[in-house]
Amino acid sequence: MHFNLTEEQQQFADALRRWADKDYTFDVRQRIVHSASGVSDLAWDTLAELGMTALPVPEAQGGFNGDAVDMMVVMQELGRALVVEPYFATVWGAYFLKLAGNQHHRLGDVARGELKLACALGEKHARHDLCDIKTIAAINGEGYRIDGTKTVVVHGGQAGALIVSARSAGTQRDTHGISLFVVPTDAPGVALRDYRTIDGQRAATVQFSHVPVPASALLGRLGGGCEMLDEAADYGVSLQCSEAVGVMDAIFGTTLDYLKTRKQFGMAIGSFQALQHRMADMYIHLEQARSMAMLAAARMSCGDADERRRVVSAAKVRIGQAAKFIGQQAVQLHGGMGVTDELPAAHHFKRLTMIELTLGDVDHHLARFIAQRGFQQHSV
Amino acid sequence: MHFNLTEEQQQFADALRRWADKDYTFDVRQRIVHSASGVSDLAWDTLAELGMTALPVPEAQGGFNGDAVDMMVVMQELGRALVVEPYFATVWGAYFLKLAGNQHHRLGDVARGELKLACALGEKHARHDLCDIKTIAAINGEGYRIDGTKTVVVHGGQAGALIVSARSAGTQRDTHGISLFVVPTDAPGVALRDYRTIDGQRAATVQFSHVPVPASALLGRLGGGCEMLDEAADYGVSLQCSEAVGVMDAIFGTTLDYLKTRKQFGMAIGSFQALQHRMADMYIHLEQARSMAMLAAARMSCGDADERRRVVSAAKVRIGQAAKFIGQQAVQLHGGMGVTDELPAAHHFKRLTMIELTLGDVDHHLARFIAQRGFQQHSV
Amino acid sequence: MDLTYTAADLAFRDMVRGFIEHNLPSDLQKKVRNHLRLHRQDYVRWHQIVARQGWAAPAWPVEYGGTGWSATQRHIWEEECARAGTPPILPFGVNMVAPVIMAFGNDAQKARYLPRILNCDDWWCQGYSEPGSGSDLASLKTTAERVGDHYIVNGQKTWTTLAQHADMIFCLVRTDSTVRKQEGISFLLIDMKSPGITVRPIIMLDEDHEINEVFFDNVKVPVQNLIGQENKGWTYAKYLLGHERTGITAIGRSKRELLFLKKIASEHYKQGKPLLQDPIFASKIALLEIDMMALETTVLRVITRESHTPGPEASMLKIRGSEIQQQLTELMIEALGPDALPFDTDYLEGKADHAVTGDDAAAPLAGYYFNYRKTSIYGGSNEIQKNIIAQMVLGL
Amino acid sequence: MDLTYTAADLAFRDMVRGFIEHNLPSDLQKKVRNHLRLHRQDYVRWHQIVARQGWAAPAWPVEYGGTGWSATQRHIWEEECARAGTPPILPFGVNMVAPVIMAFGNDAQKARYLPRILNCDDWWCQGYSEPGSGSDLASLKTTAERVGDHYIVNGQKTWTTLAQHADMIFCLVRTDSTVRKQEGISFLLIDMKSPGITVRPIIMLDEDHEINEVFFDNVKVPVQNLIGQENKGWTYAKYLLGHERTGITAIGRSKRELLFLKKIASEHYKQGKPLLQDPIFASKIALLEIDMMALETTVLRVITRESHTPGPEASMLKIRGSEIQQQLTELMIEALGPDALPFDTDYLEGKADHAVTGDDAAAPLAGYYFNYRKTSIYGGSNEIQKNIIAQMVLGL
Repeated sequence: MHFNLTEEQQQFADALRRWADKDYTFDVRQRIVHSASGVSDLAWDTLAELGMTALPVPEAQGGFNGDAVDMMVVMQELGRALVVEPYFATVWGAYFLKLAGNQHHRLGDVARGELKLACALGEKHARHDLCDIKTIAAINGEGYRIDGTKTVVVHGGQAGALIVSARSAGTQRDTHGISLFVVPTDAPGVALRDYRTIDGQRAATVQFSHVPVPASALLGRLGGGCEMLDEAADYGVSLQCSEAVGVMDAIFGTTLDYLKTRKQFGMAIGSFQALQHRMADMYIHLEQARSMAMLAAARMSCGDADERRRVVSAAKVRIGQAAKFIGQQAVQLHGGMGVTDELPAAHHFKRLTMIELTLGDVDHHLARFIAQRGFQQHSV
Repeated sequence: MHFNLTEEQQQFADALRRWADKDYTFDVRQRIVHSASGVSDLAWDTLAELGMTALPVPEAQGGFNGDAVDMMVVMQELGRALVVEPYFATVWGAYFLKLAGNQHHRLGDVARGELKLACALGEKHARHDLCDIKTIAAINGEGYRIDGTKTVVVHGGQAGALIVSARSAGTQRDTHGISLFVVPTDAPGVALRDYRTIDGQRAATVQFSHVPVPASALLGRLGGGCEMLDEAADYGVSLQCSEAVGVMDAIFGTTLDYLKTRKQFGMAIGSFQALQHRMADMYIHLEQARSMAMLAAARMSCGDADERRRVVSAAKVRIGQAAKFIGQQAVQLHGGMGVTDELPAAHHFKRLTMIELTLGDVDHHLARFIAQRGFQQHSV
Repeated sequence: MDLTYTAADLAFRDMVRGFIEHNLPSDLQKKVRNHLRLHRQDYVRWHQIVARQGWAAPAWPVEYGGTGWSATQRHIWEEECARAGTPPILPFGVNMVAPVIMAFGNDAQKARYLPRILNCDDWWCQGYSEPGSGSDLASLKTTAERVGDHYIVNGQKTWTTLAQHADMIFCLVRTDSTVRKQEGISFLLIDMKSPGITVRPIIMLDEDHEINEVFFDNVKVPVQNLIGQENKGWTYAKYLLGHERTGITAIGRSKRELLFLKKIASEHYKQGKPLLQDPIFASKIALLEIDMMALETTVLRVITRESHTPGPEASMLKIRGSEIQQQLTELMIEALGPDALPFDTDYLEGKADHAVTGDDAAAPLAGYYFNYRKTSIYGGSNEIQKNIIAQMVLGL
Repeated sequence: MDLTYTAADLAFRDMVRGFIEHNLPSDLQKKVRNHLRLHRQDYVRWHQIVARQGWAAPAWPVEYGGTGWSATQRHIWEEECARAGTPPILPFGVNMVAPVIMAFGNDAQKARYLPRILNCDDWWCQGYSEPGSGSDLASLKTTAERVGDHYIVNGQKTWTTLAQHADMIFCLVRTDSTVRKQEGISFLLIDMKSPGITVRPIIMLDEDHEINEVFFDNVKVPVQNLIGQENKGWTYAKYLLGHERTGITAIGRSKRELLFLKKIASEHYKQGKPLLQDPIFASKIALLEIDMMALETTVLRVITRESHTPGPEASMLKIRGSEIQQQLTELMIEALGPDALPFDTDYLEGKADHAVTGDDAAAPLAGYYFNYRKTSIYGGSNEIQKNIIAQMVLGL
């Protein structure tokens, strides 16, 4: 048992850190956020050049076959720098394609940075429940026809193709009868309405009106999408946990600096015991969160689905708590400056808050943790 | 609208405070707790002389017809001094007799201090649910025959008569079919096992084996005990809330004194900002708790059962939170001394904790609050 | 102890409730209830409707245009305004500079400013904070040098709420730097149109423009704009801090927002059930509702006692009031889940009729949550309030 | 990163688990698992069973009787002991005075004391705290005056855990009061049977006798009982504080107690359903279980790194470990509800076979809750730990 990174992992981290410090500074990031497209082609190309798009793709499709621990290292750095490029959406989408096993050319495109993906899974009123689906996939000749509306599809407007969940059987909240498809965003009948999110990203409402898709677009087994959703959601959560740790690292660091430099009543505010203890509490939250991100990444590939679900949900819970405490307190400790748009801390706080509200919040994952086998067990 | 006490209420409070300061000091109280009987006849007689046993009894039965606000004043003082006499049990029992309306002679005995009561309501496995009853009251000639076991009957061993809930119809958790009786503790078939409680009081397991009771022992309507239980429980809760405020007042005061006198690193520990803020948090809890105890006492007699339930449960919730915070932090701020048997603070803490665990804890009353009409209402 | 309103109080409540129902423009009410951004004219419009009724400054002495209402009646009025969803009567004129002018201003100042404040002819803002002086207000650096009939003001104020709309600013300025920091401060009224004043927006983390930096570059201020005596400004500022501040709890507004939260929670789901029926989410709402009952009762305890100005306990009310406001917004976005993400400033500013997602109720809430982190920072941070409780109430 | 045990580690785990299964007396196990009070002989009995196996001091150098186990193996051993419910090997000898003797004692001291510690021939207690010196340890006042071949010790120690059983006490004493308070302290070993020593029980709030005051009235201590140099005792005490302290989290024990809590929660009801199935109570347990996963992983991060002694992060482990232990007991009594009230010291002391109520599982729990408030106070209060984090880790 050990917690060390490999040399390659450390190199990836260092490369990303150097790039962000030089070319993806806070000012650059703010310009990208307020630009018309909300993303940067240049940044994307650089990420591809650094091997980031190839990292999660299997070697057979030109990738480096990186696992969740490799991705942890990357996501922490992207979180630290508040990168708003459609990287997470693409990597998450690629995981569905990997699980499906029949999308080699698309994975190759992803590896080369030529295809961006987004996951069109959520629906209005479903909130955190990915299996609460009204979108319909009807049989249509050899293929299918999709009708429905997906909401808050992060980076949907920037993607070349979408992972779409739809109901091929069953009723709205059944776990059976869910099927997954990959659908190009320029397919006839796909309408996207792109908008900003409050944490500086992009998302879209995606409407599917009689969208015809071929049989080859089906990911996995017809009607068997629920398990794939479950595993892929865990992968996504694990990545978001790592991103959150990067964000917390950054906001913790700037807050600590602020406490050491900001003076009130003639002394650094960091000399006030009440603030010292607050900062100690933040430190403890951060380290507990870091442990859980590591554990979740490690358990993603442990081969035991029960254990994976249990640990990933636990991680999202613990990190959600840490994110709320650290985010709110970092802003509080910055005083008036903390509630302005001018400081990175405010943007770290916004991103942390939105991570908590996506892919299942604390209560969602707490309920999932409780529902796993083993929670009810109490033989001493 | 005003929050002032009447002159009489203030006189009751002052009389109790003088008595406790002089004759029911911490040392005296500890001797009583560790005595064989666990209570003091002398203290009881004094309470009766001071009019405390007459206070809640209707004038027609020789009492002062005091309402919940009058009792609030008394219970706060008894809480402050950690009085372990069977006063609350008796007053609570008397409330049942008042509601029943057919127990005039017993109420007269209570007023004169000649009859102590206890409420034998709870059963093993029922936890906080007073309507979860296995004890049976079967028809027995003109009267009834009671069989069953009541647990943690506070001051059951010191009482002359018990208020007993039993099932005359229905199954274990039905709200209908519950009947209430008053049963002398020396009735044939009543077996009490008396023991100490960890907060210095007495309680008993009470077993009823074929206990015959006459028709006149029935309180209220046969099978209609649930509503009476509900109202009387609110009365009991309101009194316990007031007691808890008295306890918190006392422990808050001694903790504040300790912070001002105890020195570490050459200065009073109350000069450390982290402890100052903790104390400020305790102060806020205390004042919020005080407000809720007042509101609950005032609403006990407002004539609107919905409003009474809502406010009394809210008070138990808010006071439960305050009691836990203030109790735990008072001990923490006392350092090592706080966890010894020697300081009153430890005993205040124990009493606060046990108040929270009786007559419904925070979660019980939170669920009850949510279940009341009005919670689901949201027209803006 | 009698915790019910008298019949007279209830009649008063019905009367003011009727006034609001008949006079509050529905477009303003809709903006307030739906958390849209208010513009200058929105504030002024409501203020002047109330002023025409003679109620714009209920707490003022009757001679200056107050109502003569009891503290309970003022509480009822505030509660009814909050319940209906009126725009606020901004405090900078009515509650902040006016009491200082009444107590320490001369007759000319009273005659000039008080009627204009009452009718909202002047929009006032507050020039206290400076970049270097957050909680340590007395360390301010903006100077006012007496030159003939004028002061020449130089320096910078910050966190100046809605200064972009302001006609006047009341400032603490340093008129003597040779003495203890509290003793060289004066209280000046300054026309915002004076040459040399520059207002720079500070954009909040929800991209709203509600605060500013105000720069003073050799701004000439007539000496008749000095309140009271030179170098006594700190005394006047402290007088203000001690003034009636139970309104700071915003309990009335929070009660309206609780209903809004419940509405949101009845329209968003967990495991197929509305959140309002989910035991865990309902518990969070209920705990907050109970906290609000406790706070409201505490406020009533303060305002119904004979000297109905809270002393240092105002700090407790501020802490609880701000925490409750923050928790309300926190539960709102928790109820939304992913629906909290979309951000549409056009809709918030009233430039679009509907939010880009079509969900008008949800659109403002994440911004509302982020913006309201300010409530535990402004008006003396909650940490400062705890210092005050420890020192002034507890004697630590 | 590889967060699984190696096959060798797993084999080691099976081996020690097997040893415990075969050697832990069932009456001891029952006492520990059911939270009954342990007597002197209970501790000694288990210690000597383990000592016969050669495992009583796994972390010691092999030359003194250590096992040579890796940090991971030592963690596994502790975890297995906690899981099974063995009495603890008390730290005062093995983990506290022994490392000081090894590092700073002379050969005679090592030869005399270490084997007796290993075999629990001597029961040790710790004489650090004094009535006036809680968190400010260095302000201690007990004096040791050199007279010929002896020190004459006068003063008082307090919070001395299990001193009523002790054969020896290691003390910090003041040997020079003319210098800075840290510089006049010496480290003395004192025989508890020496004339002039009085032990007075301090009864805990659960009426248990586990701590004491120890009074020294002209106690003669031979100079050969001085560890290292006179006036260097503070250095030795600090060395000890920096010593391996991950065990302080008690995470293994907490894992066993979590199962106990779940058992209690499956046997107590809310609205007719076991608490373990109540969404709200289950959530509280789950949050705690998750906190324990996070803490356990954090402990593993510390012990598997090359220098596997935690530095100032030990403070974090102490804070989280103590809070979790307290929350476990808090949820236990919450699950009991009114069943927490009955108090039966005869049962707790083993003088009665069953509790007066017949509910043996419930009987010790309220006392356990109250007693465990100590965990956030002793070993450096959690406030002191936060000071340490702020200063040593964060540089504030």
